[in-house]
Amino acid sequence: MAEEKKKRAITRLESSALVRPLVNKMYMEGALAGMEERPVAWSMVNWWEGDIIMRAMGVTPVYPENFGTVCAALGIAQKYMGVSAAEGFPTHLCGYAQNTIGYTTEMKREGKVPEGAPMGGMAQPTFMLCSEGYCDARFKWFQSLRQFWNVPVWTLPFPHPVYTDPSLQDVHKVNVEYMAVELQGFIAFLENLLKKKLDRDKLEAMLNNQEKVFKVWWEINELRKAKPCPMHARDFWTMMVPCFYTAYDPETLAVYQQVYNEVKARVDNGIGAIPDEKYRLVFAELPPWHSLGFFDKLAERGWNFAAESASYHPPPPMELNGGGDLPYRIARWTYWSYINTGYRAAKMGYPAVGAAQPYYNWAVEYKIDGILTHPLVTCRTATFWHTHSMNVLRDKLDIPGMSIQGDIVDLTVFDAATALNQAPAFEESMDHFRKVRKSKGLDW
Amino acid sequence: MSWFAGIDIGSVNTKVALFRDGGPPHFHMIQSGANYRVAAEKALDEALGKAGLSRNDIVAIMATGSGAPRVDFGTDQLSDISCSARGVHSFFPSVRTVIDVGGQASRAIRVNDEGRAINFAVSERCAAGSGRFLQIIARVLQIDIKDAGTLSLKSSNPIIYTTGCAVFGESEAISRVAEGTPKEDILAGVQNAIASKIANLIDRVGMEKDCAMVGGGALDIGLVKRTEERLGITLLVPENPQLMAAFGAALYAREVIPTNSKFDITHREA
Amino acid sequence: MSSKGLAKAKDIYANRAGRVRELKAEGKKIMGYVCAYPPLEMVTAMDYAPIRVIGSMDEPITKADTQVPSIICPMLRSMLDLGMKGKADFVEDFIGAHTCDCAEKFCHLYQHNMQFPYYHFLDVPHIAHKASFGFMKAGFQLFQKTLEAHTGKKLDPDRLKQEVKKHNAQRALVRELYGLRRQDPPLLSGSENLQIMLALLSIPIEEGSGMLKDIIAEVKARKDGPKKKAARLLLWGSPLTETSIIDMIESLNANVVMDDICTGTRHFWPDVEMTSDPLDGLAKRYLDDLKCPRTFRETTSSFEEDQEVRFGYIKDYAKEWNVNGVILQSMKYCDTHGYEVPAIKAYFDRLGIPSLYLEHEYTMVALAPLKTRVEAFIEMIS
Amino acid sequence: MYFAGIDIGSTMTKIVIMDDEINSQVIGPTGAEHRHLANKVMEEALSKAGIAFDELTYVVATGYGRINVPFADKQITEITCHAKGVSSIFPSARTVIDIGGQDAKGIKIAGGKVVDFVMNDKCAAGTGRFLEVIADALGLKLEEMGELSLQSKEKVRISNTCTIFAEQEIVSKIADGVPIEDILAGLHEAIASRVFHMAEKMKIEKDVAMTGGVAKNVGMVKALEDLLGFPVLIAREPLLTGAIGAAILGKELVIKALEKGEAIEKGARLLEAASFFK
Repeated sequence: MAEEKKKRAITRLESSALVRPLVNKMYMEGALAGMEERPVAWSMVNWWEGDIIMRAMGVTPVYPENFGTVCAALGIAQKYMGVSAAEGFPTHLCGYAQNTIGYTTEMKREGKVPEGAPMGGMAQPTFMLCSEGYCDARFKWFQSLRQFWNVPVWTLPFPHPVYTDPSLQDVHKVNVEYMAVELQGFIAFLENLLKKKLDRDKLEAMLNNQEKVFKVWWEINELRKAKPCPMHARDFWTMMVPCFYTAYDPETLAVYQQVYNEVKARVDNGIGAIPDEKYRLVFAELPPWHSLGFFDKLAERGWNFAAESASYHPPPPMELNGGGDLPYRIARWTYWSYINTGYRAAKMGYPAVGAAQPYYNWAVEYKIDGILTHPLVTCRTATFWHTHSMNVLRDKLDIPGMSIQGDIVDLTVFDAATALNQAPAFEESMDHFRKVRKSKGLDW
Repeated sequence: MSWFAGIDIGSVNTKVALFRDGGPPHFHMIQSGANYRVAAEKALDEALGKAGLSRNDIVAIMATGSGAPRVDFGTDQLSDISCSARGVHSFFPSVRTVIDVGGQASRAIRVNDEGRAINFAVSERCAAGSGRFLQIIARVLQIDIKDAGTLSLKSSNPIIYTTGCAVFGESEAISRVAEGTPKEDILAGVQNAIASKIANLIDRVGMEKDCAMVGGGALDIGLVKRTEERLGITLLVPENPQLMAAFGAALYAREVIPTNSKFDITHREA
Repeated sequence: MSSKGLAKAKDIYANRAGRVRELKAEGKKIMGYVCAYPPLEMVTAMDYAPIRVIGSMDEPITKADTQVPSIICPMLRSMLDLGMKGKADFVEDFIGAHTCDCAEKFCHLYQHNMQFPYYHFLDVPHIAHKASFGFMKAGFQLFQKTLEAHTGKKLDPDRLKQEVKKHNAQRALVRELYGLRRQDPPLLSGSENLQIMLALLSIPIEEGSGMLKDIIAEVKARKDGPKKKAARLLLWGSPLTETSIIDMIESLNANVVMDDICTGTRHFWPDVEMTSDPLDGLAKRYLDDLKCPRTFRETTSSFEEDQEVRFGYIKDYAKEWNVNGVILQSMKYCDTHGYEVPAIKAYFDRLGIPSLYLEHEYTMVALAPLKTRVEAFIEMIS
Repeated sequence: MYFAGIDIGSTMTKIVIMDDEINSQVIGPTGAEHRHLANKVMEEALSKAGIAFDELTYVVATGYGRINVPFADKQITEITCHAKGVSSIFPSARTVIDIGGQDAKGIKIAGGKVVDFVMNDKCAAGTGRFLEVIADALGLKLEEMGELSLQSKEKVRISNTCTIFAEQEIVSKIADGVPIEDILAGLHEAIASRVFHMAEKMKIEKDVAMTGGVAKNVGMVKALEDLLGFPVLIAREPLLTGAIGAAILGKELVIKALEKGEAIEKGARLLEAASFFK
């Protein structure tokens, strides 16, 4: 890639470089655990519900979804997706799933981590952990992986209460209790599988650390409301990883604290993530991992991305009451991370439903000029609300939207050329609506 | 003399508009062929020749169209979405929605009272959704796209294509001809197919009257009529619908480039 | 509506909305619902006529494109489209359910567009652990609470038990009707059967059961049933709301004699157990007994055994209805069924029952390419 | 006894007349108009074989255009016919990959019978038609196109899936001076991998026979063999397997009927134009 060489328009946070070692460490641990035949779990992103318990029990989780992003970024995913299709899986299924199914097929064929697998590949699992969170098709593909791995699959429930339920309060109690009970069940499952007891003190210590990480990471994103926005979505996507997978780790906390300091310093000195911030945008939902250089081209035009990826932000400070034991506490955080946008939307009188809510909130709080959506051919969950989000922003806040067709893994779908060709037209559109917003007395 | 040029380097045709304050515009159109750069140069020089002008009379050139980014031509470049919108609006100031049926794709564009594109939707990259489908079928029927419209209006029972692919649609049309299906029904079938795709695009950006249709597709009054039926409105169609992007580009050239400045007009400075 | 038996089913199928509007005019309260998960016994116990909201393969989706991207389940998009076009105006109150991922989101967006005075969303767990039944029951209780608040009526437990009996009785009739397709040639065609099922989803229980009794008597006596054909097929997969695909199959040398789709057996098969608290029996029926790939089934000692747990009941269908081929069909963009295909295909391969996977766009047109596949499949198995 | 198999494809009409071996074979010239004139091709085949139409014991029609052939006794899908035809030529073949004008197919066979198959016919991308369009645009024969692509040093990716736009893309790439062989190599690879992954769904088994006009394109053959990792079998006339299979299936039907002493179901047998649209 020639464009990699020339200077980037986005000034990345220096401290974001500190994240890379954390991620590498995560993968190394996975590979190592495999070699040393210690328990390894293939785990879905489970929004802090199961990871921390597995870690406390000495299980090393590896994350097929994150592995999918790596394979995509390195262009290896294409091959694995081809293999998955050959296995008879429809090609509209989740790109991460297709990637993992292809990878696993190769792994079984070669009887080891397949040649050319990035980051040391994913070690053979002792068991697999699904989460119902957000996208419930996900447990379907771990179910499918059973044809390769004869290991147990455990599924963590994840209630999806209606966003506009007037009796939400009653629902919360039922939901959190259900999750807590099921977490007890998960602990029992692990204790029985691993023939050892959970060290609750260890878990509590990890949980304390994790909650601190939530706080800092949340505050960092709050700082991005500043003009110009000090931190670009590129940095968010790099840094969301440790919060997701290693929030229990004191090193993670230390890194986020440094990130906070750097971002704070930028805000204090009025430094933006791009040289000349003409437009502030929000990005929905998952980025094209294989073509992130695309954002530098937009940055050259003065496009700064101040918010993004609703489902991947840390939970805000907890507003859900209730104490309870450790599983209960874990359940509350995970549940809160899901329900908090509904909470905020309720305060605003539900101008939007579903995942359009956070985008509405952000548009107001981050003074957004436009929304760029990235409909994904293979991800219905991340794509479902795009049109509604664009409609709500256009109709209720006079913020225009633009779509760029793509996929999380399949790079052949992504059409950057067309998008760049349309960029000037979209800038006119953003200029126009700025005037409209002003004329309606909105302050951006 | 201070003339401004807009050049729309499209996938099928390259169009030039020459424009000067207070005077009528000059238009010229040639086939793009394989080499966009050659087409651009040729189209511009022929246009100038026709108008009795030389390159020195040109203050600035705005290039647009799907071919533009591939050739480093013109003083500056702008997306054909903006240019179409601007061009149409200068003819019909009341227009708020523009349907542009081009060779590469169909577009629905919402414009404001200044002729700025404020929202747009573009059809996916499949010929069956573009004006290209029409040209292919017209070629099969050995008729000019202009006559296609009048002819298709005779259709009493438009065929329904069994495929969503322009290539297969072509074979199907050929067999239809061979079996004596009236040409007008074959044409009307394509027009219906494209009209319904256009309706979807309109739904995506939302319809605000007045609505105009431009691009090569608008030369086909049959397509215009069926789109009108589908949308339940009357469409405004300028005299030279396929030249609107070029004209809009000329207007932008007038706007964005200070008249006094003089610089290399065939190449953008790096 | 004057017609009886098969003719009646045909009429209702041809004009569902018309029939429901009649009901509404007769003063029936209409409760729209999605999928097979809302507890219809509770709905009828509150004097509503439950009408399933479905899409149409016949109506091009236009309006819904302004609300959802085109890579979303086409049936849900069509349901929203019809709603936006006022073609589901008979729905008064609405209960949605978290069946699959897209359905969950659809329900909220549907309500956002339709603004029904009463909307309840039933959050159905994807696992059937012990605690899940309690969760499901709590969901029913919340439904009861909100519906009582909305209607100002109380749900009487004894009435609910009566309703359970009534619904079970209809389920028994449906199973009896399916039984008439065990013989060769079947007494009832696949298309006729689907018409009847879709009609049942559009009329009150009593009316439906009455219709079923007439049809069973009529069919047992008929002479003009389907001809003997080379293939006896079982049809599996995503919901069908029109007969077009089955028509296409049966226009060839095949009869569709059994199905596993949720506008067929899935919706009607399992009874509700009579429990002292009826909600317990309902929770078990709707969470566990109802067979839809949207529910995760606990893993076992091997993948083969998993398949047995997940698909065993379809094998029983195949045996009892003596089929010699299985058509696996799914509309494009259905993840729930898409993931299932390789596993279920492998399962039937192991049983020595040939199967064919058809992916369709949920429209009546462009079935020609699929036809060649089915034709070849029939040539292959006969 | 004489048997005829007629395979009406989207771009070619093929007819085989046989008793114990093939007596005559005709491949109608390209051009959709020609499908309409299937009866003319039949007359040509008959005169070649030197027999009258009534002397044909049985006529089986197959292929995309089989539906309304008024002079056929029976219609059988091209899938079954290709399987039969291929295994009569290559008894060792277990997999057939047929890239025709209107679709691409993978067929698994055992004992001359179809055991599994997959098909793509959504759009021209990934079918032989894609190649024809490009060949026309470049003024090349399919065969020449294959030859040329073999000289490629570095494959070029075509970003458009849509045939029409890919054609355009290719033409302008050539104008930009990209070597034609590199473009063609990229093109062949793209189509081959689409077809390969589709066929792999049935778990491709050796031997693999390639049929359809595209089998004459060495570039496609090589691209496919690279993916398979072993050579494929190609009949002397890869276009004819469908028609041969149809004729043989007709013959088997008749013989079976005669053995059982049953009557042979026959069609109306009007030697008229075939139709696609009723």
